[in-house]
Amino acid sequence: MQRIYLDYAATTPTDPNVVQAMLPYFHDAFGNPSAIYSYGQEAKNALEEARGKVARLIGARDEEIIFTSGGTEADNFALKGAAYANQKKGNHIITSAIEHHAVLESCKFLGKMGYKITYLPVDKYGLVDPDSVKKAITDKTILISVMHANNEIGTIQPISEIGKIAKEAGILFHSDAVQTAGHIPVNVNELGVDLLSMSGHKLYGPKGVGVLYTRKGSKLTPFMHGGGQERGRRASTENVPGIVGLGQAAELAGQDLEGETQRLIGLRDKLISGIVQKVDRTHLNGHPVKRLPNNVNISVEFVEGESMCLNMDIVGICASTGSACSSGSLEASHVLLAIGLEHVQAHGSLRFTLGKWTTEEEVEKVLEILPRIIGKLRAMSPLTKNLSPG
Amino acid sequence: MQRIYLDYAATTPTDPNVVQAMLPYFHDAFGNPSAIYSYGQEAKNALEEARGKVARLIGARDEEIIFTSGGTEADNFALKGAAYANQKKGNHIITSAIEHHAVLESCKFLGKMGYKITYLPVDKYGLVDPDSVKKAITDKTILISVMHANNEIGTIQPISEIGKIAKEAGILFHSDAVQTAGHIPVNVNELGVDLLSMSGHKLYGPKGVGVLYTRKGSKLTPFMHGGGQERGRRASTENVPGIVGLGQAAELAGQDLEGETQRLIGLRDKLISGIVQKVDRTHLNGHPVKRLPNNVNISVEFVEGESMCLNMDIVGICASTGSACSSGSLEASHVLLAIGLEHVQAHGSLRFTLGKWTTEEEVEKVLEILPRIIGKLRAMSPLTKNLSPG
Amino acid sequence: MYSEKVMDHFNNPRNTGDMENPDGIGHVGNPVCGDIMELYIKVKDDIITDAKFKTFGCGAAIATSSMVTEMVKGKSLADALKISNKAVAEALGGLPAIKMHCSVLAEEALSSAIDDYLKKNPTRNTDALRKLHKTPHHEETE
Amino acid sequence: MYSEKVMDHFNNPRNTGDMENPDGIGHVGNPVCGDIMELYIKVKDDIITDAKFKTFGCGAAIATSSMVTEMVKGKSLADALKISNKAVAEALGGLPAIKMHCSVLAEEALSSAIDDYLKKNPTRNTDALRKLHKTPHHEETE
Ligand SMILES: Cc1ncc(COP(=O)(O)O)c(C=O)c1O
Ligand SMILES: Cc1ncc(COP(=O)(O)O)c(C=O)c1O
Repeated sequence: MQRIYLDYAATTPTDPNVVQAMLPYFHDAFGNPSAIYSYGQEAKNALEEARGKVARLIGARDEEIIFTSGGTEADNFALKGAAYANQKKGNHIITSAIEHHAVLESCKFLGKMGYKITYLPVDKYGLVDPDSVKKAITDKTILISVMHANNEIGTIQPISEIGKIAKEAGILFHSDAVQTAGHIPVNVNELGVDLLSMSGHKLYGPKGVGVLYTRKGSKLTPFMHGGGQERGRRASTENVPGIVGLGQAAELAGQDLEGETQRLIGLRDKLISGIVQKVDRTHLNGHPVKRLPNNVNISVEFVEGESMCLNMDIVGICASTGSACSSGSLEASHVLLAIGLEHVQAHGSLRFTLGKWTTEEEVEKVLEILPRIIGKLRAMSPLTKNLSPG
Repeated sequence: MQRIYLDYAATTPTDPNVVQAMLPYFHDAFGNPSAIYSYGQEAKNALEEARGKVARLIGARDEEIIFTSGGTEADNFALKGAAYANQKKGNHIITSAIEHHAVLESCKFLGKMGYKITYLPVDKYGLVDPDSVKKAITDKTILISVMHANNEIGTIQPISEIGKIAKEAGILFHSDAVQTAGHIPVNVNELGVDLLSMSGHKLYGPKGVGVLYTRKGSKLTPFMHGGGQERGRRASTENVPGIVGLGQAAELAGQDLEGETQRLIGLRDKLISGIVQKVDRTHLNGHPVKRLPNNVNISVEFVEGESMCLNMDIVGICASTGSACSSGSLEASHVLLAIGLEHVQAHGSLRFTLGKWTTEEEVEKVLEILPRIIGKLRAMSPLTKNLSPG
Repeated sequence: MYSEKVMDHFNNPRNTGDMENPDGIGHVGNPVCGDIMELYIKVKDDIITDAKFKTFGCGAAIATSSMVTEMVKGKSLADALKISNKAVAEALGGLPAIKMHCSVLAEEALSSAIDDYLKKNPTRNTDALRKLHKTPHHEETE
Repeated sequence: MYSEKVMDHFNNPRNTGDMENPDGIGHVGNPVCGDIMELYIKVKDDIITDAKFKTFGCGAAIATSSMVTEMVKGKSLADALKISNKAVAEALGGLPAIKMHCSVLAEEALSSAIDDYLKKNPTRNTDALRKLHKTPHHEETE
């Protein structure tokens, strides 16, 4: 069975070019970059080359790039690192209600440690209002953290506007760019961020490696304590193959950003309008235009998300849902609830995220199969009482 | 030039078998293990298989294995996780003066957060006295952390004895086994540990992946906050290829532990006695018998370590030193100072650590070359005034 | 994630759809959790002669609904009330720990349908059966 | 890590070893930091005619010692005292940031040797030169 993968926001296959670039660093140029002998220096050079490639992708200086073990660590590092380092200045953090769990759970933890957290609401499209950020600032505010684009509904936030507000107020500004770096233009200076999170496996790099961009001069307490790696900012023997892979992925991502964006938007809009036209009582979640080029998030009334995903999996289509059942918790997606969906609608959401190997045929296949699946499930739904299925 | 790598304690080449095992999980079975569709479940199965392999190596249950990004994260997680989770019980932590920086720096951080840390001294061989652990315990003690074997001088600690003391007192016991797991027998029940750290790249697995063993029932606050991975104990998309590699490495390591140990002890002792006999004013650091099979640590009087390492590197021999100069700090190794060496001796230390590709010829080559290097450096040392060089 | 049996009942659910004039209707679950089940039964002489369901929910919710309607057909009300969530899960070759609540829901849907029947037909055996019904016997083991 | 020039001076250090009857000896560094340098000079008519060194220290320490002895030969005392650590580092094609302190040490070893000479030969020019010596001019840039 030819499988159709449409969950690129969950993880991407590592690009074969990236794997190729990584391979020499496992067994041959395997040295510890801290070592002074040849093997160590070879690894160190590879590390620094990768750092340069990542820096170039986001318009940063090399020394502002700190490699981490992924997006989650970058978020934890940003939140906790800023909180601890600025303890004397204040204890108030502003974030949004629709951040990734890596940010939200870090905030919850900091909340228990005595920090005060403001979770800004979003509008029905998932947008944070920059004015609400401004109003939330107090003289105790030490950090603002608003994600660049949301991983579930794809809404792109007005980061530069928030960046200006943060800068004026002299407050550190962090943005989780895990879903945008390598996908849409990300420039740390244009965005006006001090801290920015990236993750390798979301841009065709390997899993288990990420980046926290740290603007020169930002006060940050280390998260990972130990040896002096990453100029004393992040301990642990560097994951050289992973970092080389991330560097290679960053370079590749920068090469045809604009062309790929246009291609994906075409496929995305075809999928959105196809579903909404073919299946009644379906609704697009997120912003129609301020939206990731690869994100389709649809609520299908009367049907639960996991059951749709499972049915799609049976015929080889891989997609995800914001329904509770798939995540082990009983709560529906906090993002879908935050944009005002009822629980039952949130449980009935489907997310398709497209990527560099997505073809028009795949989109057409989904448009052919999905209505049938929905029809079948609606026929056995207790919620369709007054609706003719399909 | 054929290089001779004798710094296996810094990092090991990834075994080609391990790389082979990892490869399918980059581009083909690349799924996110949290996903319910086929790609996700394939990755999930690989993850759980690797978990089983690691568990078997150390006599643990599968669900007690938490994958991390390395030894440093495992140490941070153990120390901070235990400290936060047991805040109500107390605020006192006992550790030793010769722990890895990942433990010591975590302790220093916790010290700033209000915890009290006792750093136990060691004897001239680097041994912690179990009685000193017992004496240090107060009714506020919530964690004891003593490493299984030291990464610099190779001394193996009396962990089971300390484990018994911890158990009697009802105190969580952590051991950093980064240098022992896969190298000498490690059984969490025989050692009596509740928490144990491992790192992939020290046992022919990949860099950027490690393990915190967590005995069932141990109270631990997560270190990496975010999604529900690792049963809610460690967030972030799992590094599937890395974890598969670590699993494979653990399985390989278990296969010929005894035979390899004997072989390495033979080479180790040949190297030690060779140096000490050929070059006067050289001394073995660490315990002569309670010692890692692959560790040789020698102090060479009148000569600084980095200059010896650099000279060796010129002829292709890779070794390390406890001298400050190589690490960017100005301090000599805290371990060598803790066993009572003068600064100048500590700066004159050399560490050779052997591994599975080390041959007798390599050892002989070192024994041939090293005395010449020492002779050359001693001839230009201001400390050799009254000593005939060589 | 799911056993073959679960996937079979999920992919080809038995006894789905409406029932004309059911003797008892069970309605359980709530939108917050994302599982809503309706279970319909026909009863004759204290024997369940037919059962159908409609379910909004995940794979496990659909499979357990399907399985419980299969298990219940031909059983006496008393025996039907003894069907535990664990028995449903076992009949499906097991469920992931995080999905055990779905089997609880199936058990509850069944007993709620029987309860509904008993309310409407209060003549025979009612008290004993309702007592049986009230005894909780499901287990949410991990 | 090190430039080729550094490695050359490290591997083939110039002017190592003892000097018979040196006119000035500089002794700097300490065991705690792991760098100890001794620098010997011969002086004739305010000109440094020869220089030698002995160093216990890392690659950079040895290379900077070697380089500074090279640079100093044939220079007047006044010019020698103007040699900054930065000049030494530059002559070596640069040093890693964490090794800049070694070049400082080399500069200090030199001026300490000159100081020693001046103490023993207090007749000529001493005050002006000692003043030059006292002016700190090294930079520990990152
Ligand atoms: C927006 C966002 N932030 C953070 C993360 C966490 O990244 P990682 O899985 O690399 O830890 C993800 C993906 O899981 C994400 O989508
Ligand atoms: C004893 C010990 N603990 C912890 C670590 C840290 O492990 P990692 O480099 O995987 O973070 C090391 C090695 O660097 C070590 O030798």
